[in-house]
Amino acid sequence: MAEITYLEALRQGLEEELERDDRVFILGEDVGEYGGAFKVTDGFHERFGPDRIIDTPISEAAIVGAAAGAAHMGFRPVAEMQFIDFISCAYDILTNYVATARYRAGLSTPLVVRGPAGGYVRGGPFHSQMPEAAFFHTPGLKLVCPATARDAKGLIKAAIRDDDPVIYFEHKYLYRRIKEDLNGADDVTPIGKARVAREGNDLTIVSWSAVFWKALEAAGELEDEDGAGIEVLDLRTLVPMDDQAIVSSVKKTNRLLIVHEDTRTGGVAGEITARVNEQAFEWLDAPIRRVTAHDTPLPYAPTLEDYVLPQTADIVTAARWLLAY
Amino acid sequence: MAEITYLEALRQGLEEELERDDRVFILGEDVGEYGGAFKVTDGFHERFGPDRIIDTPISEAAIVGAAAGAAHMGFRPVAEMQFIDFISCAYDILTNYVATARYRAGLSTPLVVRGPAGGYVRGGPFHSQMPEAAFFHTPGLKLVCPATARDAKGLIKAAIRDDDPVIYFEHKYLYRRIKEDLNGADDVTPIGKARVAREGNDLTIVSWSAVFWKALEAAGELEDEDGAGIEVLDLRTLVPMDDQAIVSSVKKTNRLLIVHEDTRTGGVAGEITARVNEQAFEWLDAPIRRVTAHDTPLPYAPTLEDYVLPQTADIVTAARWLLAY
Amino acid sequence: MKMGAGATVPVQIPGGLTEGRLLEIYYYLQLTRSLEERLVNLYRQSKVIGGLYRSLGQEGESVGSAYALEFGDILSPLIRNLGSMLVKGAKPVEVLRQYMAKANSPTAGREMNIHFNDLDLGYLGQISHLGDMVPVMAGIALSFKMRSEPRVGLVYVGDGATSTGAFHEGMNFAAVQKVPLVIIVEHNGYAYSTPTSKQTAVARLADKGRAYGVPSETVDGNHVLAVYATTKNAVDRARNGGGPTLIEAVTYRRKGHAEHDSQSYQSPDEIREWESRDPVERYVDLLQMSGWATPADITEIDARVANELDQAVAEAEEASTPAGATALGGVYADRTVDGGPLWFRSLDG
Amino acid sequence: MKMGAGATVPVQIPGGLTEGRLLEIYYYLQLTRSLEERLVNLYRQSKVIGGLYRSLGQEGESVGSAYALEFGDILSPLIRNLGSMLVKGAKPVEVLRQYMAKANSPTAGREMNIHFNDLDLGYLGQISHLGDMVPVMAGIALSFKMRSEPRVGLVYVGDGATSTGAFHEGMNFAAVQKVPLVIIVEHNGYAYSTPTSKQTAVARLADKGRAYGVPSETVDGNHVLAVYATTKNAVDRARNGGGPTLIEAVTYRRKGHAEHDSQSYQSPDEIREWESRDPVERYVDLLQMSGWATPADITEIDARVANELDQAVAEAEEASTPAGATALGGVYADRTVDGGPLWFRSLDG
Ligand SMILES: Cc1ncc(C[n+]2csc(CCOP(=O)(O)OP(=O)(O)O)c2C)c(N)n1
Ligand SMILES: Cc1ncc(C[n+]2csc(CCOP(=O)(O)OP(=O)(O)O)c2C)c(N)n1
Ligand SMILES: [Mg+2]
Ligand SMILES: [Mg+2]
Repeated sequence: MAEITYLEALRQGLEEELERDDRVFILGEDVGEYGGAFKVTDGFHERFGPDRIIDTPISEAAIVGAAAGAAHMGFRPVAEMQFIDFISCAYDILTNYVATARYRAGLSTPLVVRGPAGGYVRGGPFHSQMPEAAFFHTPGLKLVCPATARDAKGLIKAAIRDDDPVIYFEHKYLYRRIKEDLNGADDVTPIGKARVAREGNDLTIVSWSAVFWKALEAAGELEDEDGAGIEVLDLRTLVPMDDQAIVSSVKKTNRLLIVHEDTRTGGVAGEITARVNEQAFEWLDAPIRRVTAHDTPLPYAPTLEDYVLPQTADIVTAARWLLAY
Repeated sequence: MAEITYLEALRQGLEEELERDDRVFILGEDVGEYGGAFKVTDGFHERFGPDRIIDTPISEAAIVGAAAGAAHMGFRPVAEMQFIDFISCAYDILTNYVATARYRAGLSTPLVVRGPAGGYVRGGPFHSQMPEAAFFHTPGLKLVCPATARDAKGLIKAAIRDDDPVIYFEHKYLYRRIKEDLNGADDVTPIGKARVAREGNDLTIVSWSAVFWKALEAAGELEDEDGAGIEVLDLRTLVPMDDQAIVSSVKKTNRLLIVHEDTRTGGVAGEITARVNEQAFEWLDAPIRRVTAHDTPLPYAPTLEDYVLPQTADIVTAARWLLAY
Repeated sequence: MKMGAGATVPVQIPGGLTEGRLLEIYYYLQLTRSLEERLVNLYRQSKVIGGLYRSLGQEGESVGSAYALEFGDILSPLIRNLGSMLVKGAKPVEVLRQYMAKANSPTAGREMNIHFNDLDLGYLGQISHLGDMVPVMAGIALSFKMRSEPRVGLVYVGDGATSTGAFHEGMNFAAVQKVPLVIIVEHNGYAYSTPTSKQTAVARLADKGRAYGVPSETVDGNHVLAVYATTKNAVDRARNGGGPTLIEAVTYRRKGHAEHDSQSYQSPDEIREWESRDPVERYVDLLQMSGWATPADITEIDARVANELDQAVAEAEEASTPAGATALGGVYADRTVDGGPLWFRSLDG
Repeated sequence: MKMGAGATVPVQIPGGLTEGRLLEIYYYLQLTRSLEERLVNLYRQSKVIGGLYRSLGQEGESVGSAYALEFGDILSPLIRNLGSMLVKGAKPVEVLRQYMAKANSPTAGREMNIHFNDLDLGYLGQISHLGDMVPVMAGIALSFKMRSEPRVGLVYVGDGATSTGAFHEGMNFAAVQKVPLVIIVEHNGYAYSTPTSKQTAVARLADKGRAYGVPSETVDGNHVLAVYATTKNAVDRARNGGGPTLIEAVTYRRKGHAEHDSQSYQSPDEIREWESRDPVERYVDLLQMSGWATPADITEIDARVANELDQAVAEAEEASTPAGATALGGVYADRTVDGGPLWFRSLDG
């Protein structure tokens, strides 16, 4: 079997689910004949026809709302946001209608909203967002954010098969930059389980999505240069969060660094800090620290973007600070 | 001077600013002749005329967008959301257009978005929200949440005079339930400064808005029954956050309880926990704990709502746990 | 056919309806109005939790439009479409329990008033955020189309709600996808206190449909059978693949936005004028004048309604309030994901 | 008046324009087209950061409409309204610097391409989220009305963007408030790959305006002077208190959505057909046929444009990239609120 990219893995996952389950359909802007702005649905239109691969008007609220209606009726729609930044236009309907449907009315709403997220691609403030925190805060939604090609496939499958609404943040920086041989497996990555990507005893780094790779790189550097054993967790799912994996790692290493791409204030790292503090306070030998983006919109010039977003060197610096604490 | 309610204090603040500065105007649904769903703008239409008190269609995005446009041109609009729950319909334009305007384009956008927030009023899932976390996470916005009549007036004035966009969360439970004699003062409450509402040495409780009063009540009970000295902080402003006030109190009491009305996961307490952990880790004698709403939409039946939302007894319980730690 | 007292010649019954169905329509009109009156009583006794929203004067439009649907069709009501839900099979006792936030209400105390659903019977629960139900119903109608089922969706929108972005996106989506959806725009003169003239610069809300290439018409919303016939046409067209239709039902909100609203902005003259066009009274007159019903028929139905409501109120009142801890669960399909009570609730106070 | 070579009779200049202004319009058309061509070169040399969005074939509509505004009026351009910004006084060197993300670009490297503004000159910077500029421009126009200033706002919207909720809410708000706003709907056939037939069920986007009670018309977007005249009428009406007008400018996007787009969904025949209606060539023909310009006039302007752009490109290329730390600051008016570099940046690596 050959290595496939993160994007191809996602594409395969979608394709296999469309194949497997005729309740699955895709809707979004330019997803049909054109195959999507990033070609994630390339060829689907020919293969599955215009009834299952639906080009929509530029109406994110209607895309999500219509997906919800169809989901109530037993379908399993996958709604593409051309860039995940535009999910903000569906914020009302996602947080108020979709997220609450089961709780308030016993309605089943198995849908997936997915789209290219994240920076490091010189996309400027409106094509680089990682808008995880706003939805992270909304009970009723699940959030997944694959970092590997295997999980790109495994989590889209899990998301589609899940009986609840799932937001799937695919990182566009990773689309064609990482590859993996999946051996053609039909593996589903369970939602809610973190992965210990690297073991170590001196410090835990919790991360997800694109910056996970930077954390891993930093861990390698720290091992090589400092002889430090860094345990790196790929969270994979933000909601539900795998508290147990984080806490048991922290109980082993006694030090925690959280790395996320999103801005700092109100970011997911705050919640992780609170949970670890609640569940493993006595095991902490140093303050929990975080490496995040600065609290600004994401600027466009490479030098500026690189400054605002967390880099491998930042993780190394922060980790050294914690190791020396 | 007579005591006035929280609502009347807010009303006075608005009125005085309308009077003082002809760049100030109000727009929103039913704010004109009708005086607003909660009568906050009662009488303004007659007094300031339909050009400055503008009834709008049911279009939260247009209300905020139009306010932004007028703000660019030197006005200082105050946009009312009939219930703050409907701010979600303006989420895109607030977080993407308004919040970034200065950073990306050097545009000044001095506007206020305000509206009745919060629960304890049997309003059900869509008339009880305290949607602070989503905006808390957006650089470029300021967030204020008065707990007292004095601050209801002082913070609306500060918000209107501020050169940046401010979201003003007024708690509808407090509207007519609390009163204070303001001695007719024209006091402006500075944005970004917390208030030590009660001093103590054994535990710090950080809170804001309606639950601040529950925290205060709990503190009284703990003093009376346990002889414990509880320091209670009214945060007043969420962005910018008064880290210093929180940290210096924690350095004195060595124990921190955060109480907020909003749901737990991804709530503001996470960020506070992270900041205190970063800035006062060595001073902590117990894990930082939080008393928040459960992670559900807010149900409507009194018994259910009371169960989901934090109550004074919960704060007492949590505080005792921390004091005994 | 029994001869109405005041009728001279029996008139042909319109729209393929039978006399029995005409009386059934009256039953629903009366049930709607009377149920709301019971609710007013309960509200005054503080037994209703939260607000009470009346549809007085609009019952004709709710009942007439819903009556044009078949079993299997799904409608999405708004706060003033109690009548539509009753036609679709919602039970008065459920409505009463909802308003009183009882444990055995359809949402077990989680949601308010008529915010509840039964997709088997054919109504979807609304949320408060106006406009949002339009795209959701477009999706439900899309699912009918995708499965080639001969089913139709119907969504209600107030004059005020036509100003929302969600209305626009949902309408346009439905039009482009040509889904079987009927949109009833209830032009009742006000959105809370805001008159239509401050809501939109068009006089006829049917004009809204033109922007979407959707056939649109205006109907007298206080003429039950006209609403029925117009909706029936639209429903038939939708069922036959003709896509959406927008119907502007012109009516009037004779009560305030909610019971607590003083209605200061509505002139007594205006209200009185519309009182004279009351849809229920007009319908009774029509039934009798056309010889489709006798006064005895009417009295009989009134008695039946009163009787049913006596029972429903008694049943609803005796139900218990939900236990606090039942607030948890059901956020996710898998309850283990929800999380149980927070830590401070599991400590001994 | 110099006689054009091919002209037989001099024709009356329309719309109160003078010969000088006609030539100025040509200057802006040529400047727009040539600037984009320079950008294509820079893009191929990887000197442009991110995508490049062309307005080839649409310059007439951008320039013609913007030219109908006065000093003091404000427009909000979209990605294909480079021409409108140039008319309003944006400098090519600024555009080039923006595209190359230079330190001395109008946004100092923070925002992309033509996302920048100068409210004194009269253009407001767009954000990417389509539709959002409509309510914002409604607010700017509202401010003109509130201050009784004789100023007008103009906002561009693509065929695709008419589907957004923000467009709807902004249009309706502007109509009800009767603010001095002109809305140009650029009907260029596609929204990215999506043809108008999948965007909306109406054939004429002018129909969109009817839903708001806003006078609407359709104009040939490739006929510069027709666009000018139609816009001028609308601008005059707005300035005189007549409220908003929606103008559908029918045109065609001859390039892909962006330079990287293969345009596979546009047929070569279609593109060729529209090439034959190129707005710049048509305008040159008109100028010469009507005797308003000589070939020499045209050549002179072309040379001037080339010369100006040579200089602008050289100037832009030599500018430096912004220093990383300049990414901070300016989130709030008071810099102390922003916070400085995060802690890990102040440690020694
Ligand atoms: C998005 C949104 N904004 C504001 C409100 C508050 N609100 C509730 S009902 C109402 C008026 C609705 O008027 P209309 O649509 O005409 O319906 P009617 O009450 O007349 O039946 C308003 C403004 C809301 N529910 N949703
Ligand atoms: C709300 C939103 N959704 C999606 C996009 C992504 N997007 C950028 S341009 C575009 C097509 C725009 O088409 P149109 O409005 O016709 O303008 P044109 O490109 O033809 O000038 C899309 C879908 C966006 N910018 N904003
Ligand atoms: Mg109404
Ligand atoms: Mg277009």
